Amino acid sequence: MSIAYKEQHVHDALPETSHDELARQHFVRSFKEHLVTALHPGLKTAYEKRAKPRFVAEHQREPQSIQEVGQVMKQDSHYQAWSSLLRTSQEMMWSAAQIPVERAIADLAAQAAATPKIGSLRLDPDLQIPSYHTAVDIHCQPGGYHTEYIDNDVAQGAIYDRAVYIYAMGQMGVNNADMGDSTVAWLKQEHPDFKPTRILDMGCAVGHSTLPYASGFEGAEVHAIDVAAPMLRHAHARASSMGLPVHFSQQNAESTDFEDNSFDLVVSHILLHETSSAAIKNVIRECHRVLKPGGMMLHVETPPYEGMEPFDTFIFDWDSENNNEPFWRKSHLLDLEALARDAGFQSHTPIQIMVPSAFQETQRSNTFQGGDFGGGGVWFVYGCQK
Amino acid sequence: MSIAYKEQHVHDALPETSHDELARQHFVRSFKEHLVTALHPGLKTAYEKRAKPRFVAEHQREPQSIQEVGQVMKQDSHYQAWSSLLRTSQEMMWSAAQIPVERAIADLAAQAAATPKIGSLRLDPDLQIPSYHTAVDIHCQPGGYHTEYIDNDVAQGAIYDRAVYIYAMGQMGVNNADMGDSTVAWLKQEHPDFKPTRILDMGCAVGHSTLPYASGFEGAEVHAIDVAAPMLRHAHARASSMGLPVHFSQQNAESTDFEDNSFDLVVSHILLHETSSAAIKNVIRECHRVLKPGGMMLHVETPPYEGMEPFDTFIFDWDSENNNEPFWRKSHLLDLEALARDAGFQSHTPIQIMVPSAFQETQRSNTFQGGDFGGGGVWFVYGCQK
Amino acid sequence: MSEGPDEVTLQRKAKGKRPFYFSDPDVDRLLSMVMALTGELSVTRDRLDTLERVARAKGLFSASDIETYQLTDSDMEERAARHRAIFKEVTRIIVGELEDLEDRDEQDYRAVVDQVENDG
Amino acid sequence: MSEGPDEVTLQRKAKGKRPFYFSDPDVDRLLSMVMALTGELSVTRDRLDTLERVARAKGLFSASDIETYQLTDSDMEERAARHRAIFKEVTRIIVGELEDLEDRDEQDYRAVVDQVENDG
Repeated sequence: MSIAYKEQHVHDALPETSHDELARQHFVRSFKEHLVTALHPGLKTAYEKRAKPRFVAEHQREPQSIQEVGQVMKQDSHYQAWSSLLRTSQEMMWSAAQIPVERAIADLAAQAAATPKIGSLRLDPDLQIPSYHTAVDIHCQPGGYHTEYIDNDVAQGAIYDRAVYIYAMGQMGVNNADMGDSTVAWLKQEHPDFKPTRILDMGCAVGHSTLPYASGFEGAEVHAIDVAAPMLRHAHARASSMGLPVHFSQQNAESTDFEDNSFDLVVSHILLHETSSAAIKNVIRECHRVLKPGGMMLHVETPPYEGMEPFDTFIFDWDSENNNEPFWRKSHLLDLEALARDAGFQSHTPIQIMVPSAFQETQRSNTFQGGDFGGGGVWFVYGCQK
Repeated sequence: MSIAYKEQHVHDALPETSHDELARQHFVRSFKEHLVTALHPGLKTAYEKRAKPRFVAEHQREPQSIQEVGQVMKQDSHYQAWSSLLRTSQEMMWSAAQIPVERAIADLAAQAAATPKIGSLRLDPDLQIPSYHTAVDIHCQPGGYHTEYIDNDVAQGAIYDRAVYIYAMGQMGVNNADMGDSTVAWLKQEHPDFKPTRILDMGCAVGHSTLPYASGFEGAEVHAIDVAAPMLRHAHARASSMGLPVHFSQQNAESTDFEDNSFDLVVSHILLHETSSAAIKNVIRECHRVLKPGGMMLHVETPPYEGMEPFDTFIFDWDSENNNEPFWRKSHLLDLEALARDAGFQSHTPIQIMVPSAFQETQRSNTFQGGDFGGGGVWFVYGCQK
Repeated sequence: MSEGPDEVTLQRKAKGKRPFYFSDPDVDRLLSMVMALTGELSVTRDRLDTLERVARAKGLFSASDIETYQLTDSDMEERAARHRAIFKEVTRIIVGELEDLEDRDEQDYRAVVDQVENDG
Repeated sequence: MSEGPDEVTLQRKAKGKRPFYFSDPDVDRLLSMVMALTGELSVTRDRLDTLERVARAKGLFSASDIETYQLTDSDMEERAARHRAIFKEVTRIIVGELEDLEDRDEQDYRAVVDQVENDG
């Protein structure tokens, strides 16, 4: 299977890359494509023909859980090679994205600072970075979202921006906007009369999922928060260079300074699985607090494990043990109805649906890497009306 | 030691190769040369200085069999590296030969079908491919001799044609014809009055050993059989493009549809070791049946193990365990006299001789890879007059 | 049998269990990858070689221009920087383990999972 | 935080214990190095590819000149010599061990240390 090639849109906040730096990034993208198309399918074969029979011989029944599949798969040579290569591709991806940023870190900071801005940026140097972001560097980005190397640093943002494109192999569109695009498209189709005038995006990173709301709901006031200053600085320069006004502020989604009942729409994109059991409850409670009555909360994620085959769950769960996503597994096993109800969403039944990717059909290839996002052609949306 | 470079004759039935495809093939050839010249000699050193002393220390005597040499050599780091590399070179050889054929498979089939033909081609879609060809893919050619991917497929033949040249490192001449050339040269020298008018080549593959009989015995009617249709289609196009009429037919050498007493000369080239204990008896019996009284049977092979040093036998036997040649060992240990006698050859003593390679002296380097053919500078010929 | 030429994929692995030679078969696998990589490098060298021959045939430049080209110290500086970049990539995993040792009190990963799963 | 732009070195290893997959973690380390090397080769190929495109754009030569260039057997001789040189380098460690076996009765290294340490 080959995936049509389309390069990322080169907006002003991205670093210049030399010929070889770019070639190194392209190699990682191809490496990931190869893993997805040539090695990933073999996992099922290895399981059915080799690993599962070993389990059955020993236990006279099939594996029934992630742990039981793991018992035999972790000893399988194909799984070992695939995992080692996938982890390596992840490390190479970050490195390839880091190289031009490391070289130009000061210029990037200066350039972001000099970009004429629209919208606004409000940083809080005293904000406590939550321990679920400092314990390990999530999805293996060295330094995580928050690390700063110089004053006015945008490095982690510039790296993340490029790495997301490589990771998704272009399957989230030239601006990595697929999660926002898909949700906006779904909202407009299913709720044509819903016209949010004030929107909040939680855990916005570089704002790649935020911008579709700014362009999709004309005139709406769009806010976006994140705990990481380098993400927000880059996000602000990026949004400004694209002519889209967004109000960025450095806040933890568990507890913001927004007023009660002040938003029509609160969204997040692959935020929930990067929190914790306590934090996710706080986030949903915070959504309820800041939403106007009748307002809508929507969280874009990958699908819960319920009803999945044990093998599929095991593969889908790869990131939880292998890509520094410690809350990945638990977040996919939560009782989402109870989570909403306990946070105060009691008038409406929570939404738990699969939303098709807005990314044009021909570009989609239904390719997942481990369990992580990008190119699946579909997003899981969890939410509730207040 | 360096081997003079000469490229294969590019006849019309070979695929076009891009610059890099050709470079990949050249690399494999050089890889094999390097194994032969730089790593192979060390096997003897490793045996004498390391492996044998270990065996002697334990048993107070030297190893006396393939198995006993193997006991200590298989633990020797040099043998392990050499074997792993040799197996790898074999896999790379097939892959490098496959790449241009895979790309052009439809064109090759069309091109072979369109070649103006001389001689003839008779296929038998109902022929049963013998189990000794389907159990494993002989000498590691993926798909063996017989696999067909499309209608009128010649892929396995085109791959084999090129791979033989790479395997032999050019040591069988620009048309891979050395086995036929050497046998014809020997016949003309030793039996100057023998003028066969009807000749059969059994297990002809792409006819690379067949053509010397067509060109060497002018006016003779030359037949060639093989079980594999893609080999025969390619062989027919190849022979036609070289202007040599051969009558190819898809038949098993154990039982052909040729009349009794109808050939002056029946030959085969490295066929016998790719059969089985039962099949080899049938083949020799079939040779006897189709030969005219006074006619000659000649099988070109590599030398029997009898009288060889245990170490040499072990190395020579490498292909039997490591290159998918399951009958290799047994075929080198047979009582060839009894085999002929039991098949009906009772008037003459069987021939068991070493025949010098017809390939020009300066090009020969006396280099074997494992035990397999090509470049040895000498062929073992087994046969009998009826 | 497949239909169109586009869909034809040849069988690439020979039928028959592959023997392994080293005490750890993963070493055979790595060796195979290293030799394949050596092959691809050789292909690249050959392409560069042909390019040089083409350039000479067209009167542009030749291998001997390359052989006799005098690199300045500052050229060499640039090259050394590239060599460093290559090394950094190739030895990243080894150097990375040291970063862990030097800079961080690394928590056991399982403990991090326990913490985020059970903090609420 | 660092001061000048020259001194900034980004953290290159993600915090969090790296998982290893093979029964011997050194296989993971080697595999990572092999893939990094594959990446650098790919970068080199891409640079050569760009060079060919630049040459074509400038009307000098093109990829098709390379594809159709006819190598003589004597060109191939030179190439085969380079292939040999590459192999010799790549397999040096294997051949080297045999040199020891063949030519020398290698003393235990510890014995040599003892000798030079204690000969006076």
